[in-house]
Amino acid sequence: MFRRILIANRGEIALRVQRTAKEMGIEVVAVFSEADRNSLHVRFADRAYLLGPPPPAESYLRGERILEIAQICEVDAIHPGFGFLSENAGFAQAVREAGLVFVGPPPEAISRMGDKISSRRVALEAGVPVIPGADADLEPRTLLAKAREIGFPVLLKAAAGGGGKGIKLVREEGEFEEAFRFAAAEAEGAFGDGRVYLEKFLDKPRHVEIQVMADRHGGCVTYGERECSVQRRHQKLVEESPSPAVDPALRARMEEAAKRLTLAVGYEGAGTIEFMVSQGEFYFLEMNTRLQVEHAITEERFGVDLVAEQLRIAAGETVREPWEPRGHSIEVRINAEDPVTFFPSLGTIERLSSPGGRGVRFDSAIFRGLEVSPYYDSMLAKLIVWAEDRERAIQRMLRALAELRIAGVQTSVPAAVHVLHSEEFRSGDYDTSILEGLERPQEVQVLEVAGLAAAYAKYRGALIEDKQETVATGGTGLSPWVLRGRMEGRG
Amino acid sequence: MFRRILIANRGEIALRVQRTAKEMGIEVVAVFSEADRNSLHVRFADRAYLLGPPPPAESYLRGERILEIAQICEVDAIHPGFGFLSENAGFAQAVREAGLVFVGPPPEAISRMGDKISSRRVALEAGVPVIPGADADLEPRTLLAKAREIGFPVLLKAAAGGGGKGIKLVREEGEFEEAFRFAAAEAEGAFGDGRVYLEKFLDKPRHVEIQVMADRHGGCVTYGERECSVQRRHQKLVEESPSPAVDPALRARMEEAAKRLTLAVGYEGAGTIEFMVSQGEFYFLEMNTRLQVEHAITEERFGVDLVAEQLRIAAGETVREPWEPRGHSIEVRINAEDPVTFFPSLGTIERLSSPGGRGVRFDSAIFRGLEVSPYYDSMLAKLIVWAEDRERAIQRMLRALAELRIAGVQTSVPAAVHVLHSEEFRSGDYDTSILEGLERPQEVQVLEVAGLAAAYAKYRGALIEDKQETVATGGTGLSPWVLRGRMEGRG
Amino acid sequence: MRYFVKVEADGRRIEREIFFEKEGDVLMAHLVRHDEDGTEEVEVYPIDPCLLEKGRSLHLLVDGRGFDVYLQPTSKGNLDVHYKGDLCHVEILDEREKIAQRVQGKGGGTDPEIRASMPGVVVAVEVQEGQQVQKGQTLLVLEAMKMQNPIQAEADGLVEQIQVKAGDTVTGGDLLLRVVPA
Amino acid sequence: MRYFVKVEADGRRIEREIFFEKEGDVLMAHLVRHDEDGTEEVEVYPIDPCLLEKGRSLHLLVDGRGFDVYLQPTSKGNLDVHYKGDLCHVEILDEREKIAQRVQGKGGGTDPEIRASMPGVVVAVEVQEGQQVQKGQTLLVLEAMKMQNPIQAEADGLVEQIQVKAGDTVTGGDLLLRVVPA
Repeated sequence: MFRRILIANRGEIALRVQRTAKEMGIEVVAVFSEADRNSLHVRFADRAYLLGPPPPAESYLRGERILEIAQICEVDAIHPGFGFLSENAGFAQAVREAGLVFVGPPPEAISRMGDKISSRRVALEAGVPVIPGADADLEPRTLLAKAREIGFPVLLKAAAGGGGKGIKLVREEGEFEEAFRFAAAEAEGAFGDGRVYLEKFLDKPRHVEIQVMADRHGGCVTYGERECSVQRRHQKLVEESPSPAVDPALRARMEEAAKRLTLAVGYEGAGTIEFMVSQGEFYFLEMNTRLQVEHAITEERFGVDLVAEQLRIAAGETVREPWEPRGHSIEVRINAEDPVTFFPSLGTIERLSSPGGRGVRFDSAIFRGLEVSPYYDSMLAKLIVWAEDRERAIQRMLRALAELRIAGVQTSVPAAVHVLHSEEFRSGDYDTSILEGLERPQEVQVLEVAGLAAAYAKYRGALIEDKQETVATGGTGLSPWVLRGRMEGRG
Repeated sequence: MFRRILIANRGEIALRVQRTAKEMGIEVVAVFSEADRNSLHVRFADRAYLLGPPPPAESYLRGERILEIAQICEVDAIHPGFGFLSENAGFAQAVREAGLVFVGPPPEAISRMGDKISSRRVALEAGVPVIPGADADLEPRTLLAKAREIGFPVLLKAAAGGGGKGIKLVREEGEFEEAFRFAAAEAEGAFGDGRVYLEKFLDKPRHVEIQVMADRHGGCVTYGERECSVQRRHQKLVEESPSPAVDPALRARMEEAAKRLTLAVGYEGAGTIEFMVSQGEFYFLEMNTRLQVEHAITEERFGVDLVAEQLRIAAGETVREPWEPRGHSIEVRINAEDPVTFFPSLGTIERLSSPGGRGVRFDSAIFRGLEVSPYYDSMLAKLIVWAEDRERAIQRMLRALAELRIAGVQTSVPAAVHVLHSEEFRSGDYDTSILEGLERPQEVQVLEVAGLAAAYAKYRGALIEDKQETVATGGTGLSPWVLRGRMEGRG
Repeated sequence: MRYFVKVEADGRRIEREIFFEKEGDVLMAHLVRHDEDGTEEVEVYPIDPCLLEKGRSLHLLVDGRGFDVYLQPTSKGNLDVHYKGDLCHVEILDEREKIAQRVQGKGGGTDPEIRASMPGVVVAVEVQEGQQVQKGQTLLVLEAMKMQNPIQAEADGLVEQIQVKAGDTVTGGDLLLRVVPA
Repeated sequence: MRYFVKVEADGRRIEREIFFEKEGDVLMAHLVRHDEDGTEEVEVYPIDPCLLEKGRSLHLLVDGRGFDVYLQPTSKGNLDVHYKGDLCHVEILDEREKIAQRVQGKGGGTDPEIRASMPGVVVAVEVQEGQQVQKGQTLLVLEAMKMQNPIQAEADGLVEQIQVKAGDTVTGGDLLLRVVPA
């Protein structure tokens, strides 16, 4: 096993990797930007070195600087975390050439799977289903023939488009020709490029991914699936495992396909195969050639430490057969953002109280006094629960979210609470559109209590705007009337 | 299942029980003394009622008051937690007579097992081994005959004694008569009662207990053992499961004996059978007819919620066969006390930062601003870890203890760190004497860093005694020399 | 002193008038609701409050029922009240402030200056000087924390001045543009 | 300014003289060790300190190696330094305090008044007025937090006065007895 590694990342994931490394007796070298001098990933590390100014291009993306530090500190390996350099084939190659181990797949696998078009080709070659469709063609008859083959409904999409623009749904063959003309004209108008391609329309699509782990000796195991359909702005908010939409037969087929693809590409280490699932069928979307943010829900169910497995495999060991999964796990991502507009929220963490108790895991790198910086991702923490079954896991997550306190910035917690209370989520029958039009009018009693609390705080003079000013603290003037009053009333 | 329960306890265990109840959809009524108005077990409850002034006799021990509140709130059941009224047969009986469910064993079982002498008799009748010995006798020959039967070495103990006083070890028969005279005289002198009894001397005794759960339908299951030999002042400090001293054959025998005893006494609910283990043999010590402080390490290994099981069984359901246990779990009790003298430490929690990440569970009811009160037990929190194996669990506990920060009172954390680093504990070959004479001289480097840190804080003027006064905060004046200096030196 | 609160959460909105009175040792909270038909309904609850953390955390026992909230003053002088992970927005005025507001008219209107609330890069400017805009219309897009954040008009108005162009780097507080409310 | 530290942990004890000097942008810490034979050894490290939480938390990068500690002033004006769950006791004086201490003599001796450090009940008084006691000898036993806590003599001396008897309830700060140091 490695004696010392460098973790080329920051914040929560840097601390996550560091914790496992320490528990394995591996020394940790941290790197940091000027904005992160007081970060926990720096303060808890065995060694720490400055990279440069806050912007990622001047700090966490400076591969050559990171390699210099790695060599000065004589580390054995570099763990890239996720984001930053984790899917950069050039960096993986440079680490290799420096005689160090890159904790991740070979550069070639990163390149082949990192590109959407080439990874789709790999999937097709490996016999893994992709969303059926046809490449852009100016001739509507070519596409119509393909549409007949796939079966209606289909989508026509602008080749130059993106972000949901220039998409036209075609329910039946009779609508095709007019829809094509319309789509081509809209594409021409919006993007100056009239090319249109064809894709099967997926009804109520869900985003489900399979965790894989492969070694250099040809071994490959999978750890079931994660359901990631609760998204806003194309970013995941709540994940769960297992997926309520996946039965044992579908799971077996998806795991088999994921394994086939992983082996086809000469993969090593941890990876995630993302699929769209619709009406009992699954379609390859992309592969993430690194650890996933939501890896923890898999860890909780399988009793596995995926970072430890990454390190073992990078050191040349073989994969281990997973334990039987148990229970149900849910993750909520806690971002610094307005819970309604999802606009980032900056500020200083003034108060932090993390939830405790059984089946609750809090993965974060935040602390009282942390200034939430605009330079990096807005994720503050991940709250993960495990319980015997889905119902208990939902209840436990709500209990833990009620205990959690983060003051100083707004967070996505209210949005997550909203989802977890909703009938759509509780039924398990939801898809990627769940956050659109979710309604749960708040109880009047809660609104009244909020008003009463605000009025009482103002009555006591506690509502002083200046956050530095000390306010009289209550809690000692005890009113023992509640019990007495009631007792006397009954007695 | 119950609709609403009252939890007749405070602090950590009240919150522990409350969390599970909420997750099961059960409403929680909390009770509190005047000292606990701002406690988390009060703030997180659905309802809360005042009991009286801080001393337990005027608050948490007032059974009749608690019953009044229970009836006003129309609860279905009362959970006693541990301590206070949890092993009070009279209270259990009163709860029954009030038409409510007592979440615990029948009053008769509490009475029979609560008394050391009667529980020893039950054990003997059930064929469960007890420590061989003979009752006090003024005639040395009677005791000598018994000593021959048991085999030397034996202990002579003052019948009126306690706390280790008036105990005499007799290694061989030749020493017996003189030892008896000496012990009897010492007993007479110390306690005014010269009676002396005999007990087998246990070499390197370990304290190992079995978790049982029984239902009213004759069902009984066990959840393996907990090793509780790390004690100071007869109070447990570090517990682990499984015990390094228990092999599968011994475990099976102990579980079988525990089950036999539980069924013999007509038990219902959760209970713990405490045994002494020495040289591969086990001896019944006592039964705790309630949840144990250290129950969480069993929960982590078996994936079971023992409080949920208690509630299910109290509601009339049957025991469930446990899952196969996995991995290793350790608990450290964090008490407000001087880590060297174990003298209680009072004060206000000025800072609290709980550890996070995989396999870490923090069960506590402390918060920033809590005044540690002299009226109740000094336990602030329990830190529980789970890992794949014992070595990783020890490393994880050390990692988590390093992350934990509690400022404002002294805690037992340094004592636990001491134990976890020790060769004795790491080897697994330890007994109840482990804390006596444990030596681990601190590394000089750590002492130098402590001195350097103190000097730097003084240099920066940060060391102001008055805890209310604001001190200049650093951390922004960045010195980017570290990297540069090293880079240049090598370049 | 009476307090006038408007509370909003998840699309529901209530207004109440609240005052406190001691009855012996007990603090009574009076919640007054003005119905549409002009009638006034009053609910009275005994409360046992416990303020913590310099007034930011409050536990209320309302007739034995517990409510644990924390309070965060927002930039507009209002309050965010957090309860069990949920968030309520509260506007609060006492009698004096209410009178002062009536005298001033409807609270002074919208600030024409739109400033960057955080450092970032201007990705797109979607309006031109002299253009009429509607409340909620996107004026420009600011990229910060890896996200595209649309900056929207707070009220209908006229774009008087644009201070930035696509590609500009801005820091928190920088003036982006001026929109004179209609 | 020079600082004189005595550090003790788990039975090991060191003394150092420490001072800080800037070399360009870099802060250098000088640690001076006086050996028994009178020689002086100096180690010099570049340090990058980061003070947090009003000076109570300190992260030191010492030549790239990280040490995260927190500091708790103790009642005697000394410091407890916590590092990775371990605890070091530090006595610290600067040059001025060191000189002042030399002038005063050995720091004034032991306070004869022994007071309760917490509320509790006196379980037993194990000495009598006029009795000679030795350092570490148990004077009385105080029960607090469900535990029996022996109160011991801080130095050899004579029990001059006993203010409490078994069964008495005391609160923190109450005078228990006076032991005049020998």
